[in-house]
Amino acid sequence: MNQTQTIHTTSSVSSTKMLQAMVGIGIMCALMIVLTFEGTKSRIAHNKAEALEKAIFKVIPGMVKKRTYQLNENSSFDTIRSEIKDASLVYAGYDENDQLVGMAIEASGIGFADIIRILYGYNPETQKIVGFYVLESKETPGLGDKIEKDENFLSNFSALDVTLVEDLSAIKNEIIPVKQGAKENPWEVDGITGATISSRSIGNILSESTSHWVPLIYKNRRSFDIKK
Amino acid sequence: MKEESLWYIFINASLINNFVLAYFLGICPFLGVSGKMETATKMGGAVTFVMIISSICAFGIHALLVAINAPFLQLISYIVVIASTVQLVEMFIKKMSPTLFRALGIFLPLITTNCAILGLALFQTNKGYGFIESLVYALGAGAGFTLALVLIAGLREQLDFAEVPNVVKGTALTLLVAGILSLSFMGFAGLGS
Amino acid sequence: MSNHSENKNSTGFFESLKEHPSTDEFIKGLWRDNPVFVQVLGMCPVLAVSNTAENALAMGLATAFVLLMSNILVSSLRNFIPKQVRIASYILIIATFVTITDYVIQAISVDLHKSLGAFISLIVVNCLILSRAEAFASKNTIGKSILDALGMGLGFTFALFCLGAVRELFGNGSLFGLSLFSDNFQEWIVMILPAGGFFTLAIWLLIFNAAKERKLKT
Amino acid sequence: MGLFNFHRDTFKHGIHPPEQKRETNGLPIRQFPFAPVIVLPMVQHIGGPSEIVVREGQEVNRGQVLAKANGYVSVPIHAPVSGTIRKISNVPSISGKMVPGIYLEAFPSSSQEVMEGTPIDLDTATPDEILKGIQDAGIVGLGGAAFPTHVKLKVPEGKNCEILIINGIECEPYLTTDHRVMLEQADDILMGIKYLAKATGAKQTIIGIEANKTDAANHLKRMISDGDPVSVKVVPVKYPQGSEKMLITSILDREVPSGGLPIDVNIVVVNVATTAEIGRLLPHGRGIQERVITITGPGVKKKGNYLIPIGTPLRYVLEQVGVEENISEVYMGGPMMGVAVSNLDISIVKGTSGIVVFTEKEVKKAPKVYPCIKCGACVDACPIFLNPSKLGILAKFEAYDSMAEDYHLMDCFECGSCSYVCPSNIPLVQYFRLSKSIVRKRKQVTTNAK
Amino acid sequence: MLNRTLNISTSPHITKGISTDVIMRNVVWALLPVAAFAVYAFGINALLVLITSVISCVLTEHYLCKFSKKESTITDWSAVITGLLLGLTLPPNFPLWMTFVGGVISMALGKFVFGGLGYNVFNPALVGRAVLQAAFPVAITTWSPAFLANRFSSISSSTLTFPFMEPSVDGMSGATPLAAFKFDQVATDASDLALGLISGSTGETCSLLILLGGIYLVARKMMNWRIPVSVLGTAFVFSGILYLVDNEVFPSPFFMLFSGGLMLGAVFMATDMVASPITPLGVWIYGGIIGLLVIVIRIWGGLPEGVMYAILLANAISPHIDNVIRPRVYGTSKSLKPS
Ligand SMILES: Cc1cc2nc3c(=O)[nH]c(=O)nc-3n(C[C@H](O)[C@@H](O)[C@H](O)COP(=O)(O)O)c2cc1C
Ligand SMILES: Cc1cc2nc3c(=O)[nH]c(=O)nc-3n(C[C@H](O)[C@H](O)[C@H](O)COP(=O)(O)O)c2cc1C
Ligand SMILES: Cc1cc2nc3c(=O)[nH]c(=O)nc-3n(C[C@H](O)[C@H](O)[C@H](O)COP(=O)(O)O)c2cc1C
Ligand SMILES: Cc1cc2nc3c(=O)[nH]c(=O)nc-3n(C[C@H](O)[C@H](O)[C@H](O)CO)c2cc1C
Ligand code: SF4
Ligand code: SF4
Ligand code: SF4
Ligand code: SF4
Ligand code: FES
Repeated sequence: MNQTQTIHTTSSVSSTKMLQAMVGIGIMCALMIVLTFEGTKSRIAHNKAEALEKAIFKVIPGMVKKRTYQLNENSSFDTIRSEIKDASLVYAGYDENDQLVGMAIEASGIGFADIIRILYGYNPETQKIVGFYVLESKETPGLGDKIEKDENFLSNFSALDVTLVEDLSAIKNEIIPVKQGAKENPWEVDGITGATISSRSIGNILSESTSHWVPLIYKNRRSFDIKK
Repeated sequence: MKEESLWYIFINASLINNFVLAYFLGICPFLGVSGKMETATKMGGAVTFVMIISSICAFGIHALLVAINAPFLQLISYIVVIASTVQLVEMFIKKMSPTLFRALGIFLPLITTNCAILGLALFQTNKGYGFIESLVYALGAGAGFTLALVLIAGLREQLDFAEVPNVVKGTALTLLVAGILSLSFMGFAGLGS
Repeated sequence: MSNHSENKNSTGFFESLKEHPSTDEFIKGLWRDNPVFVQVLGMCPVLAVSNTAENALAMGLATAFVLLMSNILVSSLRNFIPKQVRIASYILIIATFVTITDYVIQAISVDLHKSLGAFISLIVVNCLILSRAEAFASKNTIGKSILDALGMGLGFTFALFCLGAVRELFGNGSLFGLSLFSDNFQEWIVMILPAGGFFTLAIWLLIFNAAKERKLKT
Repeated sequence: MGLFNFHRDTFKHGIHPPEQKRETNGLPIRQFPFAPVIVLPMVQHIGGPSEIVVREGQEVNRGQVLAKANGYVSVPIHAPVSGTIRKISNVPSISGKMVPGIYLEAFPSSSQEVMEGTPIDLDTATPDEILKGIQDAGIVGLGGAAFPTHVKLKVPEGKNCEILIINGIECEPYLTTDHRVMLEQADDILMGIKYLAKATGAKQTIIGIEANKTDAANHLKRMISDGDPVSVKVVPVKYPQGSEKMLITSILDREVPSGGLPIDVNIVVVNVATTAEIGRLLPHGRGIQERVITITGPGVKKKGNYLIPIGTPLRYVLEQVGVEENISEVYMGGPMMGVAVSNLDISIVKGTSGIVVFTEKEVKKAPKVYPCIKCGACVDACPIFLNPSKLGILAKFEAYDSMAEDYHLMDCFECGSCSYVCPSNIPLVQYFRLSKSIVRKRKQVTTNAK
Repeated sequence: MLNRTLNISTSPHITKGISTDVIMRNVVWALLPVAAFAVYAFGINALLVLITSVISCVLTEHYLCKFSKKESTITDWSAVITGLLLGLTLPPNFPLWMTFVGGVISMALGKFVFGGLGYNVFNPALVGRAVLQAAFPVAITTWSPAFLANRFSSISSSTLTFPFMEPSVDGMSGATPLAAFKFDQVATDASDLALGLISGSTGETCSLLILLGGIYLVARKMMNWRIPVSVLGTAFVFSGILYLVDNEVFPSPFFMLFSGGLMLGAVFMATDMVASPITPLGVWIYGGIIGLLVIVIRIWGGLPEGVMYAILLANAISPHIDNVIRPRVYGTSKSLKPS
């Protein structure tokens, strides 16, 4: 690794030759990269979209079609088409009859090993969380990663209550995590023994995210309707 | 959506997900210079320093690449820009502070294209950190790298005077110690949650 | 390289291969000069993505591919690149192939790309590739460089596989995702954790050391 | 030493080995018979060997000079008995080497009158004359080191001796020599102090005594006449209280600088027996012929404190006092710092302060040596605050340079406290002696090379 | 008599007479009451776990010595301590095969690779436990309550799990006081803790017996009293300050002191002199670091308990402590600068 010396001991003799070589190689490399990029672009975009779609399908049961919305400054939502990565996106899911069946929202928070990123589905009609999917986590395999696989844990999210209070400003009962087997109310998340920390993190992430998004979405629920 | 606090970014990069002990980045210098305390400390300083530089570079390059919509140049421009910036800074230090140069200088060429440095740049981009967050992340990663290096160096210096069985001597012993240290660092998991 | 043929009485299969200089370029990387177990190069990916056999194999092949391509290019351009800028050009060439590999893997499978993470990009700085470019390809013919790259690349892949297989076997009770034991098998989670990477590599090195010591004694 | 440190009259660290002085500290000093043949090695002190001035067959009188000082750092040797020089040849010494020496056959029934030389008059003699007198008397440190006393007393240019410390500590287990000297030769001691004070110019003298010899302390206190600048200081019982560095710290709370001497903190330390000898010999201009030695230990039948002529063969001494069936080791000196002898044909020398004989019962059969478990007992024992554990490990791995440069090896004065406490039975002092000699040799090689 | 050949040895010719194997044996005696109480509280399962771990440690040490062609070192008793302590840090119905694996790891990875007795840089028993905890996190946090009625008559099925198989959960499991506090904010009575009327690892339940063992060893000067005092003191003071700041959120310092493995760790494991600093001041710092880390991990970390990690981390720091903290050598104005 001695490029330091080599770069600085430039001898004047061959500086044009050096330039030629570098430019030549640079152009060749750029060419190869751009070719590959163009060649794989559509395939990669397709793969990614499919992955996202798959995740959204998982959290909104019964949906066949999605649309992406962005939160604007005046706390309402605009449709967008190009997929930019942004924290203010939500996805609306519709059934065959273009009826809104749920919203998919991304959220993240601190888990046992690192940040956990999740996607969850919210149905404004029933005012319930209807689905849950882990986008990214580094929790311990076989332990913390039960949050992705444990049937009992995942069943928490088929109908988790997030009903709003009368004036629609906040959730009536915020989601709280409890330890395994202690779930008594529809807004509680039943934990996983042996992965208490990870499962609690999920509860907390949901609780935090829903108190932000649910009132906003509920208030604007009409704006997601597909005008026929 | 809750932002990660700067504090958590630092703890996470230095202790919970230590670059050496949890991400396996920078293993080569780690195995190479962790035999002596003195070199370990200097190497740690040099790595932290280069990490901060590369974090700044990466932040700038990323913004630029997003602007001109050329993500495919990311890797090439990271490595080229980081390597040349470090070299410029090295020349600058050589002029400005010969003592500092003597302390860190010999390590700089070794680490400019090291995976911990590039890894930091890539991770911070993946995580979408802002400028301040990136800096804190680099600082944490550097501190964690230095901590791991210095801890191992102390242990290895002590083990120079131990009746280590022949088959274990060398890299294997360092890896075993690193493994135990990696287990010990698991105690920090979840800090800040 | 042929100085190894002085090994007279034991003319086994490998030895007979070694007699042939060009096969030696290939064989040496696999075993005698194995980049991981003997030269201890490119340790980061070895440890980081060897938690399953599949990841290990994918990473190994990706690295071998980059190694092969950059060796070919470096060796064919070796008379064109001036000494002073050779490292810079090597890095440029390697980075190009890594970017290409990165996109190709994304195009093949997003999941695989996700599980290898940033380590694909980090192939750029893999000591192994640069050191082969510098130490071998820049001085040898294309044919030899290809053999060298294949040997080293496969040796690297082999080493990664050795680690990945052991770690997956203990840590998950499976190999390439296929369960090998009964349902009740207790996974040794430590093996998939970072510490397990350190331990497994250390144990492989121990085995190599012990073998070497044994050889010295006889 | 933890958070609370109420140490006053003593140094820090050190050990408390069983004292074992009961059996002899009440026994008065008794004259030992003359051996038929006295063997006098010419190397009894640190410095140049004495130069023999007699020839074979010559008849000598008790007290006559047999060998003269060979240079400044050397002393003469006097005849301990009247007799005939039988042979001048190499004689065995405690180091195991043969050294030049004299075989002197005593006249059977001689009166053993002692020859007188030129007396040194306390009132008229100058300090240099006193020093010369001390040298002529053949006096060396009787505390064990056997360093020529006049050299030590010579205050170097630019330095100044404020305080004279008389070392009556005797912290070695078993030994009671100094104890008896203080009880029975108080006059000589006080006289010696006067000579020493004059020679060094010290304004004040302090006699340091361990708390297990309060009888001696009280006796000396009584004997000191009012107005004399002499005092007695009783310090706690602890090994190695008797080492001059420790004693200076205990009494005056000063520290002798590393690599330095007591005179660097304006102090001179002299052993009580040495002092008594000076007080007794100088007024008569005599030379030293005998010294008090404690012969004790479980292997000895007639334990006691004896006045033994220098040169008496060890075998003769042991025959006279009688030893048990199962003796195993014989030490010249105490059990902490004494040297085990392999050859009973060596003889008593000026530096011999005691003879301790152990039987098989006391000498453990090669105790098992374990690796250092870093228990820290040695660190807590070392009065110099070294890290014997680390030094021991470094010695084991032959890292001598690191021992000297990073861990102050050369400051170790081989007191043995660390070995005494080590549960792993690591021969630490032995390691350090060896390492020190290697370091010295290496240094010599490098200076020679320059 | 005087014709005997004399022995020669180097000075000093007398020694204090407490040798390393005596110290080790006494540590075993001091641990026995703790082990006995564990058996009384948890019954036959605990007994099996303890026996297995001791046998596994001793056998491993013996065979490793044999393998490396050295004289067997099991006679120094240190392997027995490691075995006992490892057993005492495991849950009472921990599968025996895992216990055995833990013992092998303790001795091989924790001790042998470093060169055996005296050279290990980490506490061997805790290395074993750390690997077990990372390998089998579920099994090692499955606790059975103390004083079950049938504890002397029935062996738990998880104890007898077939090697390499997953233990079945018997349905009876108790939360440890620390877990109960951390996740459910339920504090356990400090006197119950001190007397051991709780569930937890085999050896961590009766703090009083542990303290007694420690006092015995300190009185016999076989243990450095500064370590337990500094560990417990720091933990007490630090958690006491937090408790004063907000006694709703933070548990009482007494709860902290008597719960989990802190007592056993402070008295028997942090005190392993091999992996701790050697100077008195160094030892105070070492103990302080352990105390602080324990509280930090317990309160702000993800895990309910952190004694093991705190001790291992402090072990890793102790060469540095020894390097920096060097007593001023007699007669020098300052100690040599640490290299
Ligand atoms: C000396 C000692 C150290 C221990 N160290 C740890 C530790 O670092 N981490 C841990 O989870 N458990 C440790 N344990 C076991 C815990 O104390 C355990 O019993 C505790 O109550 C945690 O249980 P939980 O993880 O189910 O909450 C240790 C036990 C002992 C005796
Ligand atoms: C190696 C290891 C990995 C762990 N990984 C996780 C994890 O990913 N998620 C988690 O919640 N807890 C994890 N833990 C924490 C423990 O299992 C912890 O004791 C548990 O979460 C407490 O839950 P319990 O009260 O149900 O026993 C891990 C512990 C260890 C030792
Ligand atoms: C470890 C050690 C212990 C000593 N103990 C005594 C002692 O007990 N009595 C004594 O007079 N000198 C003892 N000495 C010697 C003294 O340091 C000092 O040299 C002596 O008192 C000087 O007097 P001298 O030259 O008249 O012998 C000891 C030395 C060492 C190194
Ligand atoms: C006070 C004391 C505490 C000890 N604690 C431990 C311990 O926690 N773990 C252990 O494996 N050995 C312990 N030992 C035994 C011994 O020191 C240990 O096996 C060595 O670390 C092996 O080199 C202890 C010994 C003593 C005297
Ligand atoms: S090159 Fe790094 S990423 Fe690749 S292996 Fe080596 S250090 Fe890492
Ligand atoms: S590439 Fe550089 S840092 Fe990496 S192993 Fe080779 S020489 Fe060392
Ligand atoms: S012999 Fe040396 S190291 Fe040992 S206690 Fe005495 S002075 Fe200290
Ligand atoms: S006394 Fe012995 S075992 Fe203890 S630390 Fe010192 S040398 Fe090591
Ligand atoms: S492989 Fe070389 S530093 Fe990572």
